[in-house]
Amino acid sequence: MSTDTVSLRIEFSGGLELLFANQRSHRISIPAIVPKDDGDVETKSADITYLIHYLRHNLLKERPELFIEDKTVRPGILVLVNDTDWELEGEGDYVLKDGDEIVFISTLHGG
Amino acid sequence: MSTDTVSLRIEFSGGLELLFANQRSHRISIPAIVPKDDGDVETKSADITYLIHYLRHNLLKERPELFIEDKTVRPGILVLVNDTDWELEGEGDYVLKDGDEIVFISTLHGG
Amino acid sequence: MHLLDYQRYGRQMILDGFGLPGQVKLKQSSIVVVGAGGLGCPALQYLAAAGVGIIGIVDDDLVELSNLQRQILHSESSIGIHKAESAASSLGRINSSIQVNVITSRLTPQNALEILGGYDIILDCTDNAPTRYLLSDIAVILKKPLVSGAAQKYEGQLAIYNLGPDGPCYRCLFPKPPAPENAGTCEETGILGVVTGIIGNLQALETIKLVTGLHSADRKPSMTLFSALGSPPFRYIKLRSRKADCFACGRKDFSLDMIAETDYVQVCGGPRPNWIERGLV
Amino acid sequence: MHLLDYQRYGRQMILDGFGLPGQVKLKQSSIVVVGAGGLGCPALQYLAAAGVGIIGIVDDDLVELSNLQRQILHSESSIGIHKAESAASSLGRINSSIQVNVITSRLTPQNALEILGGYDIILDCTDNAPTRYLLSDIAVILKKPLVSGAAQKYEGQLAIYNLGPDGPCYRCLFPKPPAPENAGTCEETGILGVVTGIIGNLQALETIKLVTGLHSADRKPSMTLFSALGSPPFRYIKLRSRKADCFACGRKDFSLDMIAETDYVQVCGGPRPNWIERGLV
Ligand SMILES: [Zn+2]
Ligand SMILES: [Zn+2]
Repeated sequence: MSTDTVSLRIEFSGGLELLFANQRSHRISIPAIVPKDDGDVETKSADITYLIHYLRHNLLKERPELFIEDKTVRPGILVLVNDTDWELEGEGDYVLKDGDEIVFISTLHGG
Repeated sequence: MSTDTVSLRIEFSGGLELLFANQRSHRISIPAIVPKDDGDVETKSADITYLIHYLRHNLLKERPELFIEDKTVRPGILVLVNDTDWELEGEGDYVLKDGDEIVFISTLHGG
Repeated sequence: MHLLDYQRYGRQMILDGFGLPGQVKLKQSSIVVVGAGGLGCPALQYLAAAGVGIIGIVDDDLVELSNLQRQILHSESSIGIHKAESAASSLGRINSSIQVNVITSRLTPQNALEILGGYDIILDCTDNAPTRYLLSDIAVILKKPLVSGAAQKYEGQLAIYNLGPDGPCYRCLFPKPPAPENAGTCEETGILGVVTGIIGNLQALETIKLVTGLHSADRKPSMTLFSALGSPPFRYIKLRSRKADCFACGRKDFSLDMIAETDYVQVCGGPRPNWIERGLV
Repeated sequence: MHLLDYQRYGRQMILDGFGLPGQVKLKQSSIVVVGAGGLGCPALQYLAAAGVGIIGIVDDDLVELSNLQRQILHSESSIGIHKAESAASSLGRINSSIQVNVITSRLTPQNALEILGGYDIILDCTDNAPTRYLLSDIAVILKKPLVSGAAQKYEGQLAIYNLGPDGPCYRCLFPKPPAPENAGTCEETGILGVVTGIIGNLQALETIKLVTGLHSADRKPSMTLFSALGSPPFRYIKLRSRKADCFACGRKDFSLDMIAETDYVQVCGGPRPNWIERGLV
């Protein structure tokens, strides 16, 4: 386990995988310490807000408006931290730990 | 974690729970070192063969012939070690580890 | 209970924790299923077979050939008639001793309270976001649990919203609908029929558990995710509790008037996809 | 494919990995379902709706009132007729474009090879141990996968036996049947109807995946356990591979003559339980 990067398993489902090269499961490593804001000199531990930003710029292949809105996920997307609703874990402020699994699911409407 | 006992989670399903006070989930501690055979002076590490013997004498409430046959489980019962078929783990010779979950399921015939 | 009921329901009445009390509770319950499509059909058939006393079926659609791939209460001979009618007549063949109410009006903010008001539990078996928000808001106002299923392509989702004092409503999780152009609800997407079968069956199961008291009261809010091609196919996630600041269930005075009308309106442009052309490509 | 087929099956034909080839494979496949009861009914309806070309239904039982709590292809008006006939006529209403073969003989070691020989996949939807052993042995001889479901009370089990070069047969796991007096197969036990629905749906799903090539070839042998009251309800276990010393699939020259006749005979004494009395107690 490295101290300067965080290894994560990322999963997309409910149709979101279509935006990410139609691949549901991804393994990524991100820096453990990141700028507080784009181009900022202040830093913070990598959290989900940063992860969303990272995914949008590094993994997303098309139609960013279906993934992101106002620097967070768009309405209708649920984020899970190790199978738990991110709302119970601090939402965007949750600090990522090595080995975490973060799942992004789009709520389904069909029947 | 103690070195002289092994803590286990035991689960019965498929109707076997009826023989064990109609309780599906049990937590037990058994000795880590046990006689090789009943009343024997030679010893061995506690394995599933011993566990079956232990369950029959300590937890089973009725009709032992529905659980045990020829010192092993009766035909139609599948034993799982941490969600894996015990056949892949050495069957009765599998040496129990602290925290193991051992499941006994009866194959169902109904439809 | 009639003597024949003991014969009909005997196999479930001898179950531990079910018994005669469970059967009586089913008989005295009234359940409304909104949507008699891919999810509604399997849910309806097992609710009817199990002996739910009163079943409401709400659907304003007509049966089409393209439905028969998964909407297993409808038949070739019912193409062109109302789905709610077709489903009701199939239920009548399975169990003529229960009451089935057919509602062929489209559910709207104006009529929803009246249509759904008399039932104990609401099943969301619909196929579009606006109706899902309407049903959640109505469930909050009526203080009834909403057993919600959804399915698309190879995937399904299942949750019980608005359950007990602590269970979240749909808006606790998803405060506002996605923009219509992003919802993907107008364009008909693909669906493997048996996926709706599995989710619809699970909706019936959860409903039967709620009615008979088999649903463990200390269960935390959760959602079941299903992926027909996944390994493992089922996955369980722990959901937030009811949110104190939820726009719907967080207010004592909540009413439908507070909701933007656009939440409940499906804006669909253009014709349905041409399956024939697509298939031939 | 006919033009109408594109309309009927369009919603699954536009799925990734399914398409026209998937639909053609379904149309060219022949599947036999043994048992038109709690498991067989839901499996049959989704196989028929999805467009399986030839479906065999094997059952020598007659429809009874006590079946209707879960055997959702049968109706009050079909009480007294053969389950296989009743199921076939329900499938005909859903999809008249497929061929349904009705077999009302009891499956025996003498007739099983002939009855099941023409099909690609066998579904075990039976309700007793002897027939389960017979089906497994036949699947080994015919080299066909056996999609096996079982349900009892609140629980269900699902596995695909004899799949590919490495998949175990039923006897690899359970070399010999339990003694009849311990099998509990004669006495009718309780069953929550929708549990059979869920397992039967999963059998249909696995079958459709096998036919269309959606079943991942590198999947290790596994069994799905379901408990309607469990938390979580689904659980997956890793099974042994085919056993080299299996009495059935471990021999090149295996034939039914090698099996003790008692393996295939259900010894049931006494009358069926009196549900009416039990219910009234
Ligand atoms: Zn809410
Ligand atoms: Zn074998």
